[in-house]
Amino acid sequence: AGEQPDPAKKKLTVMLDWFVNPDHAALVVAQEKGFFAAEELEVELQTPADPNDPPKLAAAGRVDIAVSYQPQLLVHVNAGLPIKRIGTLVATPLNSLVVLKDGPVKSLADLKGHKIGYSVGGFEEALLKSMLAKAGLKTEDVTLVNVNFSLSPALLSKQVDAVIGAFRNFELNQLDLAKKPGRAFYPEEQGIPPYDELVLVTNRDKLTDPRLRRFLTALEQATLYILNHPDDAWKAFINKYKNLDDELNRRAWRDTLPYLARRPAALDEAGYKRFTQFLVKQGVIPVALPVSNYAVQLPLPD
Amino acid sequence: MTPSQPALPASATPLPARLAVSLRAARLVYGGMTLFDGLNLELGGGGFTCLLGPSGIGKSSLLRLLAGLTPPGVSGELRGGDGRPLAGRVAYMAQQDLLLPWLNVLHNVTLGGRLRGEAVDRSRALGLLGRVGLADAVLARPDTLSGGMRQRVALARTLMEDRPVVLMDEPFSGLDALTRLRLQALAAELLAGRTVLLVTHDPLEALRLGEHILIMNGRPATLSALPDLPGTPPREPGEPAVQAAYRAILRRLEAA
Amino acid sequence: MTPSQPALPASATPLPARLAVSLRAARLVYGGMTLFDGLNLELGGGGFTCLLGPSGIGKSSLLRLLAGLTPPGVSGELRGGDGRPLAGRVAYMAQQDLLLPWLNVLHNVTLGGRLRGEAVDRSRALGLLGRVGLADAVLARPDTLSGGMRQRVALARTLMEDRPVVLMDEPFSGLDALTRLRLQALAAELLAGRTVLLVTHDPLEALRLGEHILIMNGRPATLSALPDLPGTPPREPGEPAVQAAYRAILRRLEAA
Amino acid sequence: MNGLGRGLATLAGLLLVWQAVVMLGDLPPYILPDPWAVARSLWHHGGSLLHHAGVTALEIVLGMVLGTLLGCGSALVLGYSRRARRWLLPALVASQAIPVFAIAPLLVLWLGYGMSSKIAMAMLVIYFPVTANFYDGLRHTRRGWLDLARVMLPEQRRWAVLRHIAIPAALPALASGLRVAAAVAPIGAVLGEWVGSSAGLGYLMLHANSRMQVDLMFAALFVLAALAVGLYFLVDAGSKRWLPWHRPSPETETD
Amino acid sequence: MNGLGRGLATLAGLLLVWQAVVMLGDLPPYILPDPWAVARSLWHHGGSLLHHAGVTALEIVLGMVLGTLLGCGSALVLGYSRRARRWLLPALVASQAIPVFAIAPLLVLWLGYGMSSKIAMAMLVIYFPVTANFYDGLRHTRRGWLDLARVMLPEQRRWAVLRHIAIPAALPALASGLRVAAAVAPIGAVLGEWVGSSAGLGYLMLHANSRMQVDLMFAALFVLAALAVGLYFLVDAGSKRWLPWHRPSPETETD
Ligand SMILES: Nc1ncnc2c1ncn2[C@@H]1O[C@H](COP(=O)(O)OP(=O)(O)OP(=O)(O)O)[C@@H](O)[C@H]1O
Ligand SMILES: Nc1ncnc2c1ncn2[C@@H]1O[C@H](COP(=O)(O)OP(=O)(O)OP(=O)(O)O)[C@@H](O)[C@H]1O
Ligand SMILES: [Mg+2]
Ligand SMILES: [Mg+2]
Repeated sequence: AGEQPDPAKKKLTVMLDWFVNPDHAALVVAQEKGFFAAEELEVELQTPADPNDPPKLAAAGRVDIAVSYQPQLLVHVNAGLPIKRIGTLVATPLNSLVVLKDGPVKSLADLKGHKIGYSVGGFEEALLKSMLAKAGLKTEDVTLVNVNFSLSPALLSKQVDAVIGAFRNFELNQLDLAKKPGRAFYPEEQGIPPYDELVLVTNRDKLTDPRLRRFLTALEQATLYILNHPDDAWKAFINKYKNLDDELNRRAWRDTLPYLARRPAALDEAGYKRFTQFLVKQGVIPVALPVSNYAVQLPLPD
Repeated sequence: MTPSQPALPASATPLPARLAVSLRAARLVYGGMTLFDGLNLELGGGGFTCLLGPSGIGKSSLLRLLAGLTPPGVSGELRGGDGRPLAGRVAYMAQQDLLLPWLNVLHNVTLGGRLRGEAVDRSRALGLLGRVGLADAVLARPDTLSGGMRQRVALARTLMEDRPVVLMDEPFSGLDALTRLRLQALAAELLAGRTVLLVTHDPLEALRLGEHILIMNGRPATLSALPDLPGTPPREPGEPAVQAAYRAILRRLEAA
Repeated sequence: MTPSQPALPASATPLPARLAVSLRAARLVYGGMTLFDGLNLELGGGGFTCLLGPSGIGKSSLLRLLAGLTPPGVSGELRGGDGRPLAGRVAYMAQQDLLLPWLNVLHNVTLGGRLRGEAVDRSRALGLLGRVGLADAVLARPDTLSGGMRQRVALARTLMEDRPVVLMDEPFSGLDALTRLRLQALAAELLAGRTVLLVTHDPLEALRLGEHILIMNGRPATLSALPDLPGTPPREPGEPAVQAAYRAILRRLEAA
Repeated sequence: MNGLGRGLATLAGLLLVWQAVVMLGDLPPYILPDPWAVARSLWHHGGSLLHHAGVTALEIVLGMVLGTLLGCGSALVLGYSRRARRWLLPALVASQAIPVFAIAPLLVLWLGYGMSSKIAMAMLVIYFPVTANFYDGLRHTRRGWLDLARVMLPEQRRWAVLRHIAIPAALPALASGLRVAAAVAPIGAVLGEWVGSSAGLGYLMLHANSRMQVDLMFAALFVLAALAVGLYFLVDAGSKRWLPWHRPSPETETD
Repeated sequence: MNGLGRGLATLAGLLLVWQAVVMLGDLPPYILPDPWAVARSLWHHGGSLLHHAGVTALEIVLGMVLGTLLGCGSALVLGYSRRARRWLLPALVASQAIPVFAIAPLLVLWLGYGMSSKIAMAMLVIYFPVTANFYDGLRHTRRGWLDLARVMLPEQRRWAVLRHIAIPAALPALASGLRVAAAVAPIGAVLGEWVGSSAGLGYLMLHANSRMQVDLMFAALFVLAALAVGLYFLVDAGSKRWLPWHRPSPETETD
């Protein structure tokens, strides 16, 4: 679609879901290795105070693109946020239920009577509910504590016995480095349909902005570059964020690569539909809207 | 004292018209205790009236009432001789000196003018300060002054106000005998022609300065006038009439 | 006044030994201004000494010095007649009443005892308050008192202290003539046998109460004693010797 | 108009302003819901709001009590001992600059996710206004009163002087500090809940936020603000009641 | 010992206590790192700390200036107009209880991610101590002074009375408020950085915290605390210098 390059060429602002970490590898590398520039994009990355804020700000037009999570996207759209998913950074779940290896919990059934920390109300509770159900437990059998994203510390200091919402590529390494290795229970192995962990959303009215398509193209190329040149990519990453140059991030980087979405723009419509129905069944959202209401696959430029 | 008094030396403004003061049926109650009730006070235009009375009888309260500072529980009618309210035509010197600690002596004295946004007559203020014996302390902060010096600053501030009615609550109580005589003379000179009500505990001071002398006594308190003395103030304390009146005052106070 | 004075009616404690006071070579400088330098003061044990002097000369400063409240820039040697420091043996009544606004009258009067953690002699305090004419105001808060009433509370608080040396700064200045006479008599009675230094502006008061009269004058200030009067205080103001001394005092003050 | 009427009128005024902001600023409901939505939510979730408000109010009150005790204690130590003043004051000031939310995660790790961490946070937040104001009062005791005490009690018995003179004289300053404390204590408790909890208005807000129930979040905010206002006027009334010698001048009286 | 020496000694003492806590409590570094780790981090990240501290310091100073102006203005309005007092005071108190993080998107929407949102936060945090203390001073003007003014100026010229009597009389109370404000202003700036930022000590801390670089977080905290202490003693010295009639009594003087 041979649109003119935007003469105003104003900045494209992208709000991350959290502080920069290897999950954002594609974005950072696209920026550092000039894939955005090659598409004549000037991209600015911002970090939020709270992972719940970016979609709101995208909806309000304050930022162009926000990084969010597929379950959150559905909650948001059901609440009337005028946003749609246009791309994916991580196409499989990273979320997991983590316990300490030498802790009291060896299997999901052992969770009975223990404290579980979580961060995102609604979805993580639902996730936990179905994982517990698989092990023959009910939500009432455990105590839930909102630990507001302080997952590893809560676990390490034994204030809780398990956390849901821990990322397998990050928190597991964090625990390992603290010499208290963890054990992960993966939701997709406990009967929960797989979903996109990290998605890119934008305001519905912006979908025609030609820059979005070029943005996704650059992202795709950056992802392939990372897979082909993992060491160069890492160097580019820490060159920009020097204080991320530590063992934790090095390991997280390594563990993240397999999960990166190979084709960021591609939309798995059937998968989305299945997951939406799961959320409805769990009572997280009231109705299953058609996929086209909250996710699109943009036609890529030639 | 005749209306054809010489102009005030330290003031450039013309002498205001003599203003009588009338307070009718005043009633003041503090927490169940009636200080006075149905009290009437008429001050003729011009001249000093001295108010004597035992401690705690209500002299200061009466003065505050005349100054328009009515506490809760007060009733009565206060008017100038011309039938209009007194507000804005009264200068008031309270029993405490009420100096503002952040202003130096000169600025304390010129406070009234600055409050009203008038041009401040600095040289008149300096002249007054000189006459109350504080020429050297013009720039001092109040907290470095002695008690008597503070009282003199407050006096100068009151004299600076240049109003037809002047209310003074024990203005000379903290001063030594000589300074007191000097300042009494100063007040008599500068306030000639004004309606002055002066609370004092010193019968001799009242006799020296007062054209009329009022004695406040009893609970509820009543005002009674001493027969006017012959001659115009300031009088000499040695005169026999003064000595006789002195004894009369002590008797009256004792009668309480 | 002889040592065989009747016991204090309101006090149960025995009369302390008469204590002389000696201040040598005192020097006080305020911001470059020397108030006094090389000043000597000897108070014999027991008896009233009255201190007169013009306003702002340094009387209060001298009293504060004797009370052990040395401001910066002070030097000199202060001793009791027994050679030991005076601390703890002085009662002090300042020129301001310094009542604590959160305490009622009775609690203000018994402050000293409570500060020292002693058992408070309530009945003695009530007796004193009755004698200064405040029997009805025992439970009043200071901010509801008249100026003279406040001063009487401060006086009662000082008398309550029961110390061999008593320093009083214009204790009667805000009181009417009669109350003043009554309280002078009370002070003379209760403080008999103690070493009292009393600052006053009223020469007649000094003549009535003082065994010795000191006049402070000049800058730097010096102390000079008036020849002692015949008879023991309290004296009658009418006596011819008193009248003569009165004129002498005025002359001395004028000489400043 | 009496206090209640005025309170309601203020409320109405604020609601109008709010409505105007929403309408003129064209703010979408997921950023700032309009007052009606919040009122509906207030009504709808009344029971649960009340429950969580109860938890938070308890934390606030306990934090307020303990923080006041601790603050008064610190101020007294500072006022009592010159040495303490020299060594402790900088440490106290430094402690204030430490943002609660930065150590909130640590506090939670130390004290757990229970009520104690929230009470500690509320304490921390109110501690300094109380300490600083009371200490300020203690060090500005009227000179004459201290002189009087020195003559009456020449030995160095600082405690007696503090107890009978300096402390009562500093109570109005303490009351000032408590008024500030009352207004900020709710933030402390909510910060504590925000970091991790399973009950309280902060928890409710967090929960509502992640479920996009923005109207519920604002309803909780509203209840929180009401708690703060109530606490403030309680403290104000208490200070007028208990410090009769330090009443505001009638010209500037609130009612 | 002079001020600097004392400060250093206090510091050394605190470090010892800290080390003792770490050792005796057997605390793992992700809960409380030992002082050496923090010192190393301080040294290692010196340049970046300095850079971020500069940003934060600027925010603090601007917030302090604007917050003081706004706070004084509000207190004056409250002191000037009985009506304002009746309607505004509850609103002011309520505003204090609103946690920033709850309205972060709103703030971002209005103020963006630049420095203005941080300055606004620092303002908000210091606003109330300043307003409340100054207003408290304004409403407790000594009765006699107001009476004097009323006789001198019988018309209702409240502004003149405020200007010449009530405001100067309330300056000591304002100074109290400013001392509290100086100690808490850094929190405000850091809270603002919490809303979203790309520089400043708060940014650094959050960043470090989210990555469990607890030693770097403490190093940043340390710098922040130093800023607060400096600001506090600056304000204290200023108040002593500019309010010569309201000096602490010598017995309780700090040095
Ligand atoms: N803190 C101070 N700083 C500077 N000067 C002071 C201070 N206190 C007193 N002075 C000065 O010392 C002098 C003497 O003061 P003092 O109070 O002793 O006088 P006084 O003889 O008691 O006067 P009065 O009869 O008016 O009470 C005055 O000139 C006063 O200005
Ligand atoms: N605010 C108040 N509340 C209650 N009672 C008060 C108040 N002000 C004054 N009084 C009482 O009113 C009476 C008269 O007080 P006022 O000050 O008028 O006396 P005064 O005649 O001036 O006495 P003094 O000669 O001692 O100054 C006193 O008994 C006092 O206790
Ligand atoms: Mg009076
Ligand atoms: Mg004196």
